[in-house]
Amino acid sequence: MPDTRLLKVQNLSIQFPTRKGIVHAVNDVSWTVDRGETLAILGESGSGKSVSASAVMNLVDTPPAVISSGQILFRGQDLLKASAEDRRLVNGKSISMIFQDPLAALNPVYPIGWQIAETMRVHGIDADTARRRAIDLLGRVGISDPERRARDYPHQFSGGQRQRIMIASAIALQPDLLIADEPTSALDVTVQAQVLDLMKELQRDSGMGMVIITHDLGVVEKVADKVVVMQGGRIVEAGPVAKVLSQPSHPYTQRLLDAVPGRHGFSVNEAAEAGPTPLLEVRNVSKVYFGRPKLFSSAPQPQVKAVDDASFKLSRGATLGIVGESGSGKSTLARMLLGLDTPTAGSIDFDGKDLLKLSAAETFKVRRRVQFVFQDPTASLNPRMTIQQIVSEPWAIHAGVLPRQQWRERVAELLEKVGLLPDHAERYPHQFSGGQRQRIAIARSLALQPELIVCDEAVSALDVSIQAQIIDLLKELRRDMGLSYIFIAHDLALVRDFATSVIVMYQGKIVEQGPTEQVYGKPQHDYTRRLLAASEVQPGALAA
Amino acid sequence: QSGDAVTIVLPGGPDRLDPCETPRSVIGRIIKQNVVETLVELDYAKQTTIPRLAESWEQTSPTTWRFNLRKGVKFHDGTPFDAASVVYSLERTLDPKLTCITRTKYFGGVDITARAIDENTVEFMTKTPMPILPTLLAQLAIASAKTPKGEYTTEPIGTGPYDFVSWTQGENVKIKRFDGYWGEKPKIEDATYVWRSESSVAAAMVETGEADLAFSIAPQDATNPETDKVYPNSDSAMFRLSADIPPLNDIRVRKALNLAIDRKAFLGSVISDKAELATQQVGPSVLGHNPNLVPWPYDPEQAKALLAEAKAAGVPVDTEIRMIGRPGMFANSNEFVEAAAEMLRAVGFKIKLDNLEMTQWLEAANKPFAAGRQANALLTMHDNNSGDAQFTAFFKYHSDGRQSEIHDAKVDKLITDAGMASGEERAKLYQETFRYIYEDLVADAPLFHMVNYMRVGKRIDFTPTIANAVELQLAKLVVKSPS
Amino acid sequence: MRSSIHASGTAEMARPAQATPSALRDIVSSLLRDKVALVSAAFLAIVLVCVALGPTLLADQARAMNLMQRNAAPFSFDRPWLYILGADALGRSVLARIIVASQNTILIAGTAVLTSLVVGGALGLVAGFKEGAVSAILLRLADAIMSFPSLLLAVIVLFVFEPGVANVILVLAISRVPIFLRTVRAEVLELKERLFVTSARAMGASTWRILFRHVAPMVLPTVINLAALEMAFVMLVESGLSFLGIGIQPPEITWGLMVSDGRNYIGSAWWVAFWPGLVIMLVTMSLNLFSNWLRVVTDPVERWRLQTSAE
Amino acid sequence: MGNFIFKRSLQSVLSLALLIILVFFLARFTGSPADLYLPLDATEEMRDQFNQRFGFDDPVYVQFFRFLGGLLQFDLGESIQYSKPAVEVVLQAFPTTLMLAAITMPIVIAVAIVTGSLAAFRPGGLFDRIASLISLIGASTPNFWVAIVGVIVFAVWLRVLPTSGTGTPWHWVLPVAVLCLRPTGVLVQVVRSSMITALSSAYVKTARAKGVRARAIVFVHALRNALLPVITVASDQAAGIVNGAVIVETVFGFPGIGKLMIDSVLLRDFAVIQAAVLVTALAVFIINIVVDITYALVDPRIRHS
Ligand SMILES: Nc1ncnc2c1ncn2[C@@H]1O[C@H](COP(=O)(O)OP(=O)(O)OP(=O)(O)O)[C@@H](O)[C@H]1O
Ligand SMILES: Nc1ncnc2c1ncn2[C@@H]1O[C@H](COP(=O)(O)OP(=O)(O)OP(=O)(O)O)[C@@H](O)[C@H]1O
Ligand SMILES: [Mg+2]
Ligand SMILES: [Mg+2]
Ligand code: NI
Repeated sequence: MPDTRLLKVQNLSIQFPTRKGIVHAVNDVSWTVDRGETLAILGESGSGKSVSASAVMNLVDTPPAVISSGQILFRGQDLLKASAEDRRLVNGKSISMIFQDPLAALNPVYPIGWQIAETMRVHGIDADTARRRAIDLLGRVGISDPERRARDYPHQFSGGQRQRIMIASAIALQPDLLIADEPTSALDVTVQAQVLDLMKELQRDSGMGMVIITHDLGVVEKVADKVVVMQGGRIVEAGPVAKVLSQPSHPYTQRLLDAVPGRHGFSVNEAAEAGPTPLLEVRNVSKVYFGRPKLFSSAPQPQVKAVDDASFKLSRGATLGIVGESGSGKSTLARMLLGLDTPTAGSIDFDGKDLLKLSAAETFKVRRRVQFVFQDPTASLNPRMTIQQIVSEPWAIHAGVLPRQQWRERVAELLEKVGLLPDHAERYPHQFSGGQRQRIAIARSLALQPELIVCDEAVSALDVSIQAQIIDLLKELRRDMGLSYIFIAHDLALVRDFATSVIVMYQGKIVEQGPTEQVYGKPQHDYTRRLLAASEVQPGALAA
Repeated sequence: QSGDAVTIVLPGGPDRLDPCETPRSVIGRIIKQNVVETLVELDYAKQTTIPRLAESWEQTSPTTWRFNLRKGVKFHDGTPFDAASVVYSLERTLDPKLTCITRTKYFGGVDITARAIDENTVEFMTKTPMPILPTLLAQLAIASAKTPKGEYTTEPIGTGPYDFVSWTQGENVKIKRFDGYWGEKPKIEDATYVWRSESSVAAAMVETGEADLAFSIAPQDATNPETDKVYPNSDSAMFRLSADIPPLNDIRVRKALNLAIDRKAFLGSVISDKAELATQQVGPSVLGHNPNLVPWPYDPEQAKALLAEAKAAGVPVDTEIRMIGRPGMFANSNEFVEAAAEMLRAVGFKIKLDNLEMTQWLEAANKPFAAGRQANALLTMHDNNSGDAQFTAFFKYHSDGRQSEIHDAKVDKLITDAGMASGEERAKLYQETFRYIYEDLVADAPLFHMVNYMRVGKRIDFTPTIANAVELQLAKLVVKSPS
Repeated sequence: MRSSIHASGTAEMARPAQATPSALRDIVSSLLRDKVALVSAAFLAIVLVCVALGPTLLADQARAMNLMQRNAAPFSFDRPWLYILGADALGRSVLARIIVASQNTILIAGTAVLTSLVVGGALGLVAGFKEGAVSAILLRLADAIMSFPSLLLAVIVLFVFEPGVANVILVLAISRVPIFLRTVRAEVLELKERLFVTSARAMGASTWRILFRHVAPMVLPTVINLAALEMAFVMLVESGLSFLGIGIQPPEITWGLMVSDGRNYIGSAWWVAFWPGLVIMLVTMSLNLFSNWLRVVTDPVERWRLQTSAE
Repeated sequence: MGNFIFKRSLQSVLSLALLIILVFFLARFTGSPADLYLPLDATEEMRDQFNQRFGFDDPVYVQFFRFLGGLLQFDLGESIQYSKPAVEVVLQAFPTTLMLAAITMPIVIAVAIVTGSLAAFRPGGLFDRIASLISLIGASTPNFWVAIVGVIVFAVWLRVLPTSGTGTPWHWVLPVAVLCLRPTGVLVQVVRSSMITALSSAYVKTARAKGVRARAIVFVHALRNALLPVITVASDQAAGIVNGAVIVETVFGFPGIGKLMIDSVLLRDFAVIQAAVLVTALAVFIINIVVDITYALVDPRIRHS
């Protein structure tokens, strides 16, 4: 009797042999999805969610990985035994996947419109139709001016926009099964809602099955029918959404639910009293990107005003949360604060000195005091360096901070602080999960004990329990060492919990700013109100 | 009736095709006696001169010669060959604006003028007596008066049996039979000249029938006795010794050096077995060659003894001697110097080998010699295809000679006297010069009179001679009837 | 500071029973696993032994002429074993000469390639990383070198300096700098846009550190590969310089010189040019296969190929 | 873009000028041509005449200004060897060279890209092993050896091709084959090396997830990312051929610029050296400008920075 299930994963186990022993990434995992059904995979960062999903797509390379047992039955056919050509025909058409790390997953040298259309062309749609559909899809995932932007390249998009490009490409052929690995981790709530609605609509129309891997319980609640919870490569709990979320039986699930920001009310974050000079003062900063310069043409280039006339101050010990629409210029602003991009106009003062006018030596000193976590953790780690080398690099750069003998010990300490094992120091970045890489980047940013850390979606790929622990760590450092943060995030509850003041950005402009309480309590701008409404952030609202 | 066509492979291509440059083999082999002719032709075998464009000549005074020209001869451009054109050709050749090899090599300090007596008679006048003027004139190609003066031409117009057709730089030169030729009409109608510096490729071209005749292929490529013919090429190889500089200023050391080289061993190995051991700078076909000199034997023991003797007499025989070669001087010349250096080392010489590029080699070969130079043994290859020792003796051995390493009053006098003399007397004086240099002075280390291999295709019947060093008269090729 | 967070999100790891192998053992074992690399390494080791000992052991045999044995054919067993590969135009043992020549050859080609790699590579890093004038000047200089006739360069060096081995190396190195410069630069242009380079910059890393710690290791595989191929080229070109009187002169020998000496005998005694040519080829091949292995062991993403035995 | 080309051309002109100045002055360090062209026993007077005729009797800087003056009228002086304008001599030889390059490079690039990419697809696999072996043999075999053996085998033994010379297309077969050998061998290795890196990137996984055919993954997705070093090395090879394929020219009697250049250096025919350098450098500079434009075409990140 053929199995009628759309997808059935049975007793799947996957190992990675490494120099230090065998990593059991996925251990005896089983789950099923039916047509029109949505399965959410929740779980600890590094618990094997992405690896098991990749196995469905035949993207786990064996070797080096070993799939030691299990079956993946798609409509009764074992995909692990299918021929390469059969697999290819399934991929993209019947099953498609949204990857966790959209920057790396997009080909840097092709325009994104081409890349979206490719999925369709590969499966037999003529190039012209494919192109038109790609533009249409871009519009539907909320990229404005899709006609023009289809010709842009991945590096010209914001993190959230890339994520949406991945989504557009995955749903292009209305697959029977969509596997989405953290599809909304970089999206603000309004865009997130739009994207999730789009996926639901597809599901309604075509009976698409969905596997959605996420750390966001709000998303789970909104779209999933059933849920499995993973920890350490195993499934620890499974069941219908309502049941699991309301009556968690496994301690990990309980801890997870407990850690949702705002669940226990928000901590009140005293803004440290403003000193005579703020630590950071941004005055009328703007950044204009030029569109693609046409070869052999001198026509004026299209411009993108990524940041438009932004001004704000940050005092010592304070945390400035930046929220806003995806693509509204948050990362661009962060890059300018770090001196990685020069503003088209305006000035940035750090500790009373204009960043743009510093000498090389002064810049070097400032860099020691300001650290960062980028939105794309994978790409920000050198693939040829071990974690030990990556985390200790700041000390190598800034000689004299820490004697070399202590590096090993201190790296171990930092890794433990972010929830990794000292043993991990010998591994390379590609051997980690998305969340783990993000934590490595956080550990690195703490190495120098800086005065300011710019966090761009620093915890967005972490499950809430680890997220909570990291936030606790950051808070502790703020209290003990007077650290300041610029905290860019899409999770409004988290920002409310952590930030002392908030900036709201919309289409490159700062539309609202003020102390956290004030912005959340009495939003002035229309966009802020919409944002808050969409997020339904009310204390304790989720668990109800 | 259509005649035959031949293709001839030369080792190098011409850079210009000027009649005043025919003594250079790259040019002479194509146009000399084919396109342009001379008044007089050399007969190497008999060491005499024979008439060509001149029917006869006589010496009317020690400094004047009168030549009677052949009548009814026409240049390819239709203009008649006459006394005026001879005068014109001489003047053009001697024009200091050009560096014609005929002038620089043969009419050097000669100071010669010509005068048309009548249409078919020319008189040549020299400042000093010039007993070998006919020999000299064998080098002067007569070109049409349409050939511009003061600049080189690439389109030679002569009286020869062949008319110049075209020259494609780097590719080929074509000539075709001239129907208005005064003499016997040659069999071959068209000739194409191409050039390949790679001897094996040149040989292959004849073997595959792409070409009919290949000049000078390397001995190791001359593997087929049926087609590969050897001919003396008037080149003589020699080590010139810096006889002024210790330790080579000692005659015992020079003798030792001569005794240490096993010349015979090279024949049939590195050098063709048809080459001859040399005793002097000119070959047997040259007037003045001394046939009585005996080649040095190979006697390393005696060489060692001589060196020991010299050493005992205080000669610094351990001083390093620089052996100077030049790549591609003759086939396998690199191997030759390498081996010769080893032979000298074996008897106790201290040799440093330098293979120099042409310019540097010339700096080492020519005066003024570098101040404070090292003792050296310089490999040279000298060709004398004029048939007279004069073009060798002076500049190689006279105190004022550009390449002379010796300054011996007796040698100087012998050379000057010989230059004035003619006939038997001339030959005798030159022979004595070479004997004296070889036996009494041991001025240098003569090596070989070289030969070339020519590969002649199966269609062609031809036996090369020493004349082919600088010319190839197509009229002498016989195409076998296809059978 | 407390360390309150429990280690989480980490998959179970089964530790092997025995102690973790040392890095060196690791490399040795992965070399043993790759047979091709192992053979290459062994061959290179033999060459190095020849380089070290060849001239002391066989110098006399390599110079001993015997015109009777001229161009003696290889594999003839009635001659001494040294003549197993035949004899050259002067009747010298080809085998002995190959062994003795290894020293000069490797010295010259190795130093020349290494020099141009280091100089060209370093300048390429700079040219790729620094925009504007510096880069433009370096690149246009490279262009100029590329179109400067190398023979003229050789002749100039010959006239201006004393001929000698150092000058051969100089000429060869100079003429091969552009290829390394331009290759490295092209890679850097792309690499410097990567986020981890930006990260290092944001941490305050000096340009020097970024170039050598982050960028260079990524460029190295391609460059090493190229260098191994350049070795063959340089070995052959070097012999051309000998004929100008610059550099190696007999009785010193190099493989390149042996190959060119044999040029005239290809039709009649193929072995004179063939064996040294073969050795050049084998060395190039070994270097390449070995560098391919090296690139795999030094690339963490690829390394598994050599570590997990294919079970 | 136009701006870029303008700026690059300006730079190139400057470095071309530098090159020419270097060649001009350095070449005159290498000894006087008089001895080479005059017979061994030439007199001092003849040498003076010779030097006067070619202007070598003037101080070098005077010669240089005369050269510059001529350059403006596209007159690069007179060849001593050929006693005609150097430009004419060079321009007669250059087309053959360009033709050789134009035939050779496309073959080299096409073969190398296909072979190298397929080898990189399964590193260590059978195809990779064979392709690597053959390409390494190609990259390290002496050109003249292949050329002469080629003549012996194909022209003398098999009699299927002409030995040498120009004329029919058949005459081009052996020279082009010989000329392709080393560049192809080198390029295969470069393609392979940089393709291995590209093929292990995350976007290749994405392409697999989309169901893209293996062929398209290799030749569309990975290849373009791997192309930068390939273009660079290929341009170096092309420049090498444009500067003269000496071996091929000498063995096969192809009247190209390489042999001309060597002869001119050895014969100190300064005018021809200068003209040849000028022409080849111009070609090399154009190649390099095209290469830089290609970089930007291939990789948008380079275009934007
Ligand atoms: N190539 C590899 N070599 C060794 N270990 C690996 C490799 N790839 C993944 N792992 C390990 O496998 C485990 C599962 O990784 P996976 O990416 O599936 O985690 P995840 O559940 O998706 O986590 P996250 O939410 O952080 O993305 C992790 O502990 C990771 O360290
Ligand atoms: N190199 C570039 N060229 C052109 N446009 C760019 C470039 N980089 C970013 N942009 C555009 O600038 C805008 C701001 O991008 P930015 O990355 O700052 O957004 P963001 O607020 O961080 O968004 P997200 O939350 O999605 O990460 C976006 O519309 C983006 O498309
Ligand atoms: Mg994951
Ligand atoms: Mg962003
Ligand atoms: Ni989230």
